[in-house]
Amino acid sequence: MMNLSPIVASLLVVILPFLAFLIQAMLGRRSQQGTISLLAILLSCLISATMVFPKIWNQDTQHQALTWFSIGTKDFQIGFLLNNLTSLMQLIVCLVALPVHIYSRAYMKGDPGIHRYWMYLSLFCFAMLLLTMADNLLLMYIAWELVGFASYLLIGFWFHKESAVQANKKAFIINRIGDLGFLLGIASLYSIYGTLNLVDLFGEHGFLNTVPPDSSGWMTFAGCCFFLGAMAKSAQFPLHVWLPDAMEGPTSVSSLIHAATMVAAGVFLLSTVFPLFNTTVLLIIAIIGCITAFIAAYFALAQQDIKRILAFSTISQLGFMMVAIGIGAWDAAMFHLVTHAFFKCLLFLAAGAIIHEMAHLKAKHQLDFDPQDIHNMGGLRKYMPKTFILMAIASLALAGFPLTSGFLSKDAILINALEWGMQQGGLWLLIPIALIIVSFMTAFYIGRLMFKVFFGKLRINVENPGIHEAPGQMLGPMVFLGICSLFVVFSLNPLSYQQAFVLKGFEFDRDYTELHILHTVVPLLMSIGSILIWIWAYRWYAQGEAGGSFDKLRMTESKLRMTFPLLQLSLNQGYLNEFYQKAFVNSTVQFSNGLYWFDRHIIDGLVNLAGSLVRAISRISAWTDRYIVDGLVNTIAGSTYYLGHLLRWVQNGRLQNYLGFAFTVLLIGIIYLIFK
Amino acid sequence: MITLTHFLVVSACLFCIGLYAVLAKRNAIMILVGIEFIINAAILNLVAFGRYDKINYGGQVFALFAIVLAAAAVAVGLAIILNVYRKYKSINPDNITDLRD
Amino acid sequence: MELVLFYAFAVLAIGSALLVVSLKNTARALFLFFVVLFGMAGLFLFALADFVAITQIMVYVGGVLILMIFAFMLSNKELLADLQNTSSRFLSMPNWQSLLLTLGFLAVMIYGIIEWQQHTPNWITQNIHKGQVILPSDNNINQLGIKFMTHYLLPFEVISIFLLMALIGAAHLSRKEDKQ
Amino acid sequence: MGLLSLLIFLPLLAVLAILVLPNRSNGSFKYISLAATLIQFGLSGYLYANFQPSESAFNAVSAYQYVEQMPWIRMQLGSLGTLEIDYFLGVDGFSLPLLVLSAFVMLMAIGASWRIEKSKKGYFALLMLLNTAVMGIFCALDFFLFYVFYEVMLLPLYFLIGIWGGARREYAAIKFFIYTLFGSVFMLLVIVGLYFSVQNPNTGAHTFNMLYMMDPTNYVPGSFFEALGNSQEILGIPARMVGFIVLFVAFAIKIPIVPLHTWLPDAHVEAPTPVSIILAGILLKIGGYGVIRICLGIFPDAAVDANWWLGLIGIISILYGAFNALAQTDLKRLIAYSSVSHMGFVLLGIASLTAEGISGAVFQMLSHGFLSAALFFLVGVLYDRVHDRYIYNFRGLASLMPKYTAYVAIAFFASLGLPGFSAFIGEAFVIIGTFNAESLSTGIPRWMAIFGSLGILLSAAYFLWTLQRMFFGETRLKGGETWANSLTDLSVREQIILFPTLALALLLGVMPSLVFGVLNQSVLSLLNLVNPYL
Repeated sequence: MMNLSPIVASLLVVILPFLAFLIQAMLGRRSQQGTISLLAILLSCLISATMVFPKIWNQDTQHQALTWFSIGTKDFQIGFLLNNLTSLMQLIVCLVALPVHIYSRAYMKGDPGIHRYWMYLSLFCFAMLLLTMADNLLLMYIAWELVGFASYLLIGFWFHKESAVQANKKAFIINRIGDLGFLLGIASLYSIYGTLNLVDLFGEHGFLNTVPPDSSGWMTFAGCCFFLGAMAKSAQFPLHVWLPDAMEGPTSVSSLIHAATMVAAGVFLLSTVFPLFNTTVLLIIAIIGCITAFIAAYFALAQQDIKRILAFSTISQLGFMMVAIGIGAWDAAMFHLVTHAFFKCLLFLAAGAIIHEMAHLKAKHQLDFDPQDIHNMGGLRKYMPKTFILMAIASLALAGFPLTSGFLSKDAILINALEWGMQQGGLWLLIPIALIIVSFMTAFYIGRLMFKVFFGKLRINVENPGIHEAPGQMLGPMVFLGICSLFVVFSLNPLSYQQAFVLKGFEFDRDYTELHILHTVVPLLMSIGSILIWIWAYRWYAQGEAGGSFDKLRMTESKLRMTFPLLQLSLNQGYLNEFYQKAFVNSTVQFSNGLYWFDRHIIDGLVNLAGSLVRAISRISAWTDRYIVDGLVNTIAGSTYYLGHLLRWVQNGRLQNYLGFAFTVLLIGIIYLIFK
Repeated sequence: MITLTHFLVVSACLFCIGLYAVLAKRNAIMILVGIEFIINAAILNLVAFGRYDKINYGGQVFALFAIVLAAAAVAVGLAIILNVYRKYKSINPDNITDLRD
Repeated sequence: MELVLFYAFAVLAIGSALLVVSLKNTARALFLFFVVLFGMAGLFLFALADFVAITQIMVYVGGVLILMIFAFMLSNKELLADLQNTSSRFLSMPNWQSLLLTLGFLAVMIYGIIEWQQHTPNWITQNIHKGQVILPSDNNINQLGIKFMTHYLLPFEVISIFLLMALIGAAHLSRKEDKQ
Repeated sequence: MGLLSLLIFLPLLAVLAILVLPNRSNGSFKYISLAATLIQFGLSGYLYANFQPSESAFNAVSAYQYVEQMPWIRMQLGSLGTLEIDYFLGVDGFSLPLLVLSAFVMLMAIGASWRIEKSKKGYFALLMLLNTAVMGIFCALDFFLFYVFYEVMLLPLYFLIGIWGGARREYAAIKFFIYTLFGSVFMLLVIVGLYFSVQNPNTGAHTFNMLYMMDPTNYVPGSFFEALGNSQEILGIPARMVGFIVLFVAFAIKIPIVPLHTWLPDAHVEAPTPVSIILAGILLKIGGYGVIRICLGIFPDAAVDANWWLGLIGIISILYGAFNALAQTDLKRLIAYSSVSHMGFVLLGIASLTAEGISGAVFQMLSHGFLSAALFFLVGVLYDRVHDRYIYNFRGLASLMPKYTAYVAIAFFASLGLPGFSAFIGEAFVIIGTFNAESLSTGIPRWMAIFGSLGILLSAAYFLWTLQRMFFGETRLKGGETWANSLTDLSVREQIILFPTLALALLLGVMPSLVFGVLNQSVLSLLNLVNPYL
């Protein structure tokens, strides 16, 4: 193969999906197979894996930039920065996007708008890859918004579905809040340091703290702004509400954008600008992350929609990553990001396959049920064994079982958090403890999902349900992701996360001391706890009273909810949507209506009042004018008029009269001359 | 002895009659006739004064010119009257008031 | 005798002219106009302008009057009206404004003539002294011819062109318009 | 005759041609206008391509290019000295991009008036007259000449709205006219005041030359607007501040700012589509241009004192316009209010007195010129088809008119500041510049940037709401089948107009250096003029 420099290669990596986007946009309906997009991402993937990542990872950092434009005396550049962080992120995006593309070919087959699907997907890949490699914050912001835009398009892909367009509107607007944060963060950095270039700010390696930690209020502000950006994109509490709704998009999209890549961009951003954060900001990040992890896990407990469970689990895991950043272990966050990308993507793809089959079942028997509701499933293990195995691997990874990648990364975060908490002491220990609880909750809800979907028996009572294994085109990518969810990909030692190559790439000095004891206790505790919870969940859902028929299950669940209002709260996502609707949306709408009323009636009213006032004054003056001033004038004018009328009679068009007048005047003139 | 004054008085009378015709007649042809009277009055003056200019014969020469002019004027005037008649079916100047405001 | 004849001609001319303007019937008035012109020609003779008198009769009587009568007849509606008018009043009522104006002019002119009599222009007295006045014995026609061809050649040519133009113009004006 | 004169008076030739041609050939008027404007656009493009940024001071003639200067009116006024009015044209980095924008928007407007039926002769003649006036405004460097063009512009607009407008056109036209006249009459007073305060250093005569007005040394000592050590006051306000405020109000009405904006929604709603395009695309920019060139150029000292208030007004306009847009049910009115909001960014950027802010403001003007013109055109497309603009009467248009929806979506997203489109660069740099103002201590606090950025959020809200409400979902129309039949997708002509517009917005968003390259030196020299007073 050709030997391209990593910069040129990554330029290709970025450009190829963009070209695919352009070509697909031009071809429109003529290209439905998505071959172009697939080819582009395949090439990108190959280039990234062979020519960028091996040359950059643990080797020289490369940076190249061109002047884009200049304002005043400042130059703004456009360029790529390739270091461990960015090349890793680039590779991950490619590696996740490729299976999703292949999967989509089968999953989206026959959709009337599929040409748009491929177009949007390529656009997303382009923007996401650009985001990973941008060397300055402005370019990053551009890519940041573009991924949001692509996500908007893909959530609203089925635009005639009212819920989908509501969801994409919500997603974009909430992301906009984050974008504003990002923008203000950029503005503060610009006004503090006078540059937006990451190399100028942080040095070539991107994670050296070359910037003197400035603890002034504006640094805190800048940090909070960046975190706000990450909060919206990575769905952190309280801006997480868009992500569950975003599940209205095609499942393949959810797997790529709303599980693996885009939502992780916030974590990536925070890792990139990590040196900027002072302790205040870091604490805020940790606290928010912890709350998010907990609340999302809690909401996931009672959800009935398979995709929503996964969505909340994504939010929860993102919260984990945020905590890792907040405690300063951003390497662990990145590690978890990478592992999570694979297994969460796999979970979604598998869920997609299940939904696909359920939808088939629904269409075939013309039944009316929600194909995404886990209450309608059950016993699918028999029909879809391969999917079951793959999903089980992913679930175990999510729950943090040994031998999976999730075990490594989750332990990394938990152990770091515990070490940090012990260092800080006091109430701060609540954060690692909360994380441990969340881990158990994670194990529970994913276990619930697995057992409800795959065990027991199908709750839709039909003869010969006709559910079968997903086709190879869907299964293949899932197998690939399943392999990537195992420990071997990241570390040869299945039990020690410190051996993971990802973490080795990001070595830096921590602020807290390492406690060796934790490295053995925590994994052990977590594994045992998770297994116990799974057994309990299995007994409860697969064998116990909840394992029965659909009606029975529904009854039990509703009875449960009646007895435990907390469950009701969980199902309704804490009524946060309703609260936002009332508190923000409605009040904004009412405020704007009020303002419009103000505009119409007060401001415009004032203008019109001024107009009427002037008219009233002019009416008075017109009256004065007509009857007083004009009276006088009219007298004069009237007399002039009659005089004029008299003269007008002269102009009667009779030539003889004219002549007569001429002669009269002549005569008078002569007489005057005579008598002078 | 016929003095210059005699001629002048006669021509003044004729001029005034012509003027009256021009001003008062309700027939375009009669107006033309009035104009002829005025011209004739002028010719009479020319001729009368011409007696005292033997060197140039100015009076008589210009009298002749004036006759020619009068003839031309009549020709053109009549042509105009004919056209007016064609257009308005009348040669009464009172009926032709296009110049009115 | 000379003076009597002069007065006779003057009365003839002025009287006829008065009649011309007073008559209601245009046809008659036009014939009376002929009489006025005759009278005027006579008066020209008294001013020793025999050639002018001849021309007057030839041009006016032979040309102008005929033209006028033709024109009058062509405007046949007026002719009818005039023929009908014969039965009513013979003389038209004078228009008082015009009459007043005219009399005013007459008064002014008579006044002017009287004023003028007091001081005769210099050139007249000079010419009388030098004897350069036209005498009844002079050969006027001969002299006129010479003057036309020498001293007044340019005005003569101009006036002929002008006459030509006027005639062409008259012919053009009076032609029948094409119906579109 | 220089190129700028040609640029200005070419449409006037078209006016003559249109007036001379008989009504019979009224089909040719649009071609004449199109040809004139096309040439104009080409010419302005040529000027743009050959522009060489110069580092001269803002008030030096050498900072301007394609300069044409010749005496226009020289009159001895007895004891008042010579009246010196020049025909003085020239362009710099501020006016040149706007010149190109105007020519382009004019092209769009002519394209949009392709199907005008009512009294074509008058319509196109007025349009071309407006074209002349607009070009003149951007080129004039003599204040008197500027004012002449400024007033000439009013007349055709008044008639275009008042005759070819919608149901309440007379009301809207008169409102527009009186509003603008209100500002410009006071402007005239200041112009006269400036005239008597400024002397041409070469001839000693009073002058209307703007460049002389920008140089404090040219002011007559003791005169009303004396630049150095002025102690004149009106009602306790320094004289130069009064001059600044009056000029600012005159231009602010055009921008428009809250609370002087109420003419805009009415004028936009009632005006025919092409006039809306011109109003939004060019007219509003005259306000911003005037503030930069005249308010800042001639009264930099007052501008420095007043910029806090300017920024506040900018913020209020941004938020107020955005909230009002959120409450609209008429699509055109929504876009009109969004214009108020977007033009607030211009004012905020100018008030920041930073290179980033002012560049961002000018960029935002350009971007808004293209995008709002495109938006109004798109509304016009819908209105042409069913004569309705009420948002609630439409739903699910995407299935009926996919191309139209695509264009609308692109235009909406471009307007709400999606990166890659020009509005993003404008808004982002206004925010960055405003934020940066505190570190340069120009007197604009950072919270203004924060509040300003809320406008970006709100713009997303109202545009997305409209998109969702009108275009997505199941197709449901108020007019039922008849509407569905008449709602045909975009015609070729409409696409020919829309595509370049959005392409330009995209191009400027991707390559902002196209504008910044021309603009940058001018911004720097303007800041050099202002900075001594900070």
